[in-house]
Amino acid sequence: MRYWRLFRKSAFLYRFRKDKVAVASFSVLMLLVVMSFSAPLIAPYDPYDPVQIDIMDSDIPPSWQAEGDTRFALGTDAQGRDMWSTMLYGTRLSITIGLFAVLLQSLLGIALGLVAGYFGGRIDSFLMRLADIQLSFSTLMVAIVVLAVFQASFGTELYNELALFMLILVIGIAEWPQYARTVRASVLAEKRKEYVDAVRVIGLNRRRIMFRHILPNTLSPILVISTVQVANAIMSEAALSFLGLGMPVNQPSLGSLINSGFEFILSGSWWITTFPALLLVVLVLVINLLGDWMRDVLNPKLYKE
Amino acid sequence: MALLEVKNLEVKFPLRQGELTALRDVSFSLDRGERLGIVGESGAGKSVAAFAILNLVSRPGYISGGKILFEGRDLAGLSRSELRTIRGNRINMIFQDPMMTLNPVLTIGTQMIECLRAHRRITPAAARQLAIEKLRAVSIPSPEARIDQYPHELSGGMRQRVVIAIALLTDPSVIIADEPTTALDVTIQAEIMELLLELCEHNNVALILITHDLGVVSQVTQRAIVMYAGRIVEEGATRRIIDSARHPYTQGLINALPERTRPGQRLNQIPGVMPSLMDIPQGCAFHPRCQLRIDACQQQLPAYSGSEHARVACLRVDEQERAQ
Amino acid sequence: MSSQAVAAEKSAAEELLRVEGLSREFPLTSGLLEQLRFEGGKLVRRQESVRAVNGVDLQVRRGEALCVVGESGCGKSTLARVVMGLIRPTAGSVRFEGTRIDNLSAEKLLPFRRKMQMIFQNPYASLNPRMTVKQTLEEPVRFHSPGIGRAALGDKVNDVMRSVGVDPGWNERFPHEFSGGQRQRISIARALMTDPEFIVADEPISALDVSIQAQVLNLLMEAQEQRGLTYLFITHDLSVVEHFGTRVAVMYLGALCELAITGQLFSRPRHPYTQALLSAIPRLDQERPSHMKLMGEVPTPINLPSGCFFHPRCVHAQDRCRHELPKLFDSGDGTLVACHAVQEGRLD
Amino acid sequence: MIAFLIRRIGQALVVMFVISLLSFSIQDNLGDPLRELVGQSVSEAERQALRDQMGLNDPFLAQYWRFLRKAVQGDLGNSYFFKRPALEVIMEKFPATMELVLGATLIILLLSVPIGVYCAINPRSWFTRVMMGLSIVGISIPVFLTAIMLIYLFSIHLGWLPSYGRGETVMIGAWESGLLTWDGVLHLILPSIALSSIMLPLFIRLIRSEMMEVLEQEYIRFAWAKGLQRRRIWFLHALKNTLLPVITVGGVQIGTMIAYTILTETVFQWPGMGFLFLEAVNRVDTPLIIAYLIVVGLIFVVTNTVVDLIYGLVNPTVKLTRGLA
Repeated sequence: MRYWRLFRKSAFLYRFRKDKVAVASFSVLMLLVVMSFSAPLIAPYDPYDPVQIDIMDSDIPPSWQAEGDTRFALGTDAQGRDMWSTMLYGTRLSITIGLFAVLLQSLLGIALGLVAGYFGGRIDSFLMRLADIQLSFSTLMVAIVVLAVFQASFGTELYNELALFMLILVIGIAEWPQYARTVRASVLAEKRKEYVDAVRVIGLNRRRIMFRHILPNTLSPILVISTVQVANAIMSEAALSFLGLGMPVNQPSLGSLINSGFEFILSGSWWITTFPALLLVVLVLVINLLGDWMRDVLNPKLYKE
Repeated sequence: MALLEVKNLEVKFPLRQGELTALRDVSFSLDRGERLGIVGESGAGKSVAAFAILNLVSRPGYISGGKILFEGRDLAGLSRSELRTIRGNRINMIFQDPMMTLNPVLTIGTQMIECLRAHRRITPAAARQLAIEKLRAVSIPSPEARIDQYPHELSGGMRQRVVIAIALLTDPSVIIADEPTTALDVTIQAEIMELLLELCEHNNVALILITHDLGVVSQVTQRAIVMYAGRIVEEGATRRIIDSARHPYTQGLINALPERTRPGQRLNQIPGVMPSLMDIPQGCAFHPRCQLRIDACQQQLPAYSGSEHARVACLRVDEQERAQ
Repeated sequence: MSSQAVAAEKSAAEELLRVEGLSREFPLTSGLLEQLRFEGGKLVRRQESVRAVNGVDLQVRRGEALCVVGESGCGKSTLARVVMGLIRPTAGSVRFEGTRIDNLSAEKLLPFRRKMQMIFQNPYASLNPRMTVKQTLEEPVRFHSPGIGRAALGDKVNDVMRSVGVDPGWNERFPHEFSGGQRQRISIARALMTDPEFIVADEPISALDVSIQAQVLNLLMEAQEQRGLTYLFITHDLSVVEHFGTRVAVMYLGALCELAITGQLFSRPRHPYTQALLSAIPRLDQERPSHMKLMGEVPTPINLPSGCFFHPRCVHAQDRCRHELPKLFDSGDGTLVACHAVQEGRLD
Repeated sequence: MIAFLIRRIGQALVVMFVISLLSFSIQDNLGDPLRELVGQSVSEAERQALRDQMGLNDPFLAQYWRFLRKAVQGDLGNSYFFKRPALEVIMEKFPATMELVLGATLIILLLSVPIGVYCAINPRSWFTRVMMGLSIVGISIPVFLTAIMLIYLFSIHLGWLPSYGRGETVMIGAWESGLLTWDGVLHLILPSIALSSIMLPLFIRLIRSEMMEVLEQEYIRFAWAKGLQRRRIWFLHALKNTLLPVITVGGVQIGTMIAYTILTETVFQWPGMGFLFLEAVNRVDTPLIIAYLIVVGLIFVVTNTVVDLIYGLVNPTVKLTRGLA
């Protein structure tokens, strides 16, 4: 394994260095991650601290505009929060939700995909039929319905408290079929290869074959879809928040920020929507670009079945 | 004048790691009705040579030099529409794997009729009639029914018959067959090969047969070319090459066959492997594996000696022959 | 020729592997849903299956190379896999050194796993791309003799690598750094690591180039001599069989047609299918394709013909062939043939 | 064919079962129906009596069965807000959503096929590079943002197109159509573009990569060797094979499209089912939520069946009619 990593890394790194788009995307992504996670350190204000928010400061345009205020570089929102600080915290939330949702998805999906691919038969067809049905409904639909029902059942207050976990849970569970299908397909493809027969002939047990031989060979497609899935999860979160089913106003993610600004865009407060929107698009774009690049380099067979 | 003459053909593939020369200085000719075999192992460039004739080298490969004269016209210099009057009309091809050659979503009939309609003014009904005739000519039972079927409804052997029928549709002068029986079973192979041979003889079609199987070459062709690492190493009458090969590689290839050794004895193996086209050795490409190599083989690319149709590229050939 | 005959005689006494009445079907329609059909206005359930192997009886004698020959879909690979315990048979038994092994649990099978190894067809798929040569070679030994010391294991890897002609200095490399021929050598090395007695080789050279085929074939023969191996050699290439095999079994649609000592089979093939197969090999001394004509195409193993499986393509077929499945019988000189025509003396 | 039918029916049943269960549990959980009927002032004893009378104290299965029987008859209860049968309210909005989906589908079909094919045939041209760049940007912009940007640009800034509502509509029987008036069509433009904005780049990329894969196949090489015209090779031989996986993926995307209508309709205040659904969620209008879920479930079942049928028609190796012959 050690040697493999060494070798693979070098080839991987070489092609990474040669691709300007990949390097640029990676740098931007790292910058965003580092900045958003050090938000408590670098943000001028704490948007979660009511003491630091003054309603009198609401709706201030960016500092370079005539009515701007040098205290708030990118202006403030309708509640008087500093846009820049709120965006940093919001990005942190979006990335967190994206990462944890994908973690959950991948755990669920890989486990079910492995089971389906390796054992086959009834379990396989049951799981895949289930995946089919869920996929045909689309993640967003499932998430909207579940969150809407939850919100309606338990009231907005409880919902606001649990929003973060609910989002991770719902996006995580709703997307498992993507992983399960990919993993299953590559497990099936690997299982057919003769090296698996060769270790079966040696007598290794199923678990060892599964984890030591088959799973490592399905990592490339998993890596590729994981990247894209993080972008998708962030987008889903934004969409849900935009519909008012996501993060509450006092703890806004990028999506809820955009939503809160949307009402004011007609009255001219363009900055409340525009800045978080730009940030969201850049974030998703660089992840997608990285995913694209990775797909080209690793060139896994992303099975359609 | 020869029907088809390939002169100093060179094909290159620009790759990420640099440019790869897949064919170097390949020249040969083909007369009307003649059957020529191109023999070599995988990676020798025999398929590239075949595809280059119709300018069908797969991307990103391209013809970087040389001429392909068909009835005196250089195919490499033709415009796309001019080339189309040759491709699939005067020079037709048969591919290796009949399971992959036919379009899975179109009926046999569609794939045959379109071929005729692309090259002739012919009504669909007349084209269909002709297609059925050709299917009958390749001994496909009940062609009237088969013509409306899809490829997946036919067995491998049947599909290759269909491909041969397509190749014969336009009464071509040349058929290039790229390993036409490799993907088939032994008994089917023999049938298809015999069919192909009979049809070529009967219709006076010249055949270029690309294969790795020396037995097939012996059965079908009159003249053979042996390729190694992108270059022709030997050319001669098929019988002569098989009975008394002159290039050490050809000799090695023939002697490595089980039928050249008594049962139970060790086979006469050629040591080593064919070099990758990325790093072909200096001098004679075969020298690292050659028993007869001398120092000069490592530097000097051997020139062809002998006549046009009986040549060999080996520095030691004269000595060897004198010794015999 | 004589050396083969001697080997055959010598080994006649000791039987290493015995296969009896072996059959394997693969259900073609997995779910209940696909089995439902409308037939004559009624809903009928019909189960279709691929009958890959149909009642094969076979013995492999110690020290011999038994070649199983046949065209694609004749069940020879399935036979190999059933013998190796990769697939369970639907009927029949496999015995190794007298012990029935086809119904053993994975655990009870382990001692036999050591003694039986397999070499595969595709050198590009038979090695785990994420493991170094060393890891690939060490795994079987580590598994079967967990107590082995690191130094001893290293020595063993080096020895075996040397014996298959791969430089032991390359043991940290990954499969993709090797050519097809070298990979096949490594694949052979892996099979040799547990010091097996019996090796099933499933088309080990058919994916290789002619000049490499000779190298690998020589290697297999060397290993056989040095280690006293027994081979079950699966192939479609008769010219290799003639050279390599002690005895030959010819399969058609999952059943044995003929089983004979190699020399006898090639000099005097009995079964019409064997004759056709032999005549179809393109030989260097032929100036035209010459082969016995068969009728029609190879049927799929899904709808097997009644009677003799070969009868629809056989020019000698008679009424009996269409209804009665021929059994293997000894045609006198030790050659087993399954053909009514031969038995009735219609066909020599 | 039988297998196909049974599987389809089975899938439909599973989908509808899940939805009914979900709907039923919502009904059970959300709001006390008594509160809707009587005020707070009624005593506990009277409430119990009413409950018994309404069957609210029956066992779970009995209640569920009653719910199912009514649902099958189309009786999903009255919307709390509109005080009318929920199904009726939803079905009134059905045409609006369908016309929006139709508009977006047209945009996707008309643009993605030619662009995708062009990009596959000319992988190195500048147009391809631009399209590939744009498409990845397009995928990265959420639908609601595209919608907001469109409104800002074309309605507020340029003032060319209306930003909300359906405009003037015409009733054709029970179908309220905005396609027949100029005003209605103008209103449809921006929402359709917004709805197609993620799917379009997705399809362009999908068609391109599938087509490029197909172009590498031996049968395409053989088609070249046959001397066919380029157009025939590209648009018959290659495209037909490209469409097979595209149809499959397209079927899955229909669900996503319906989900996105909720977003699009919200931004454009398009009076369709999605907009209504979100309002219902905010008002905790349970019967309306249930009605929406059931209608959407039916849409999925129907479209998936249609997609499968189309796939079977295009792909000769899939025989839907096998077993009937």
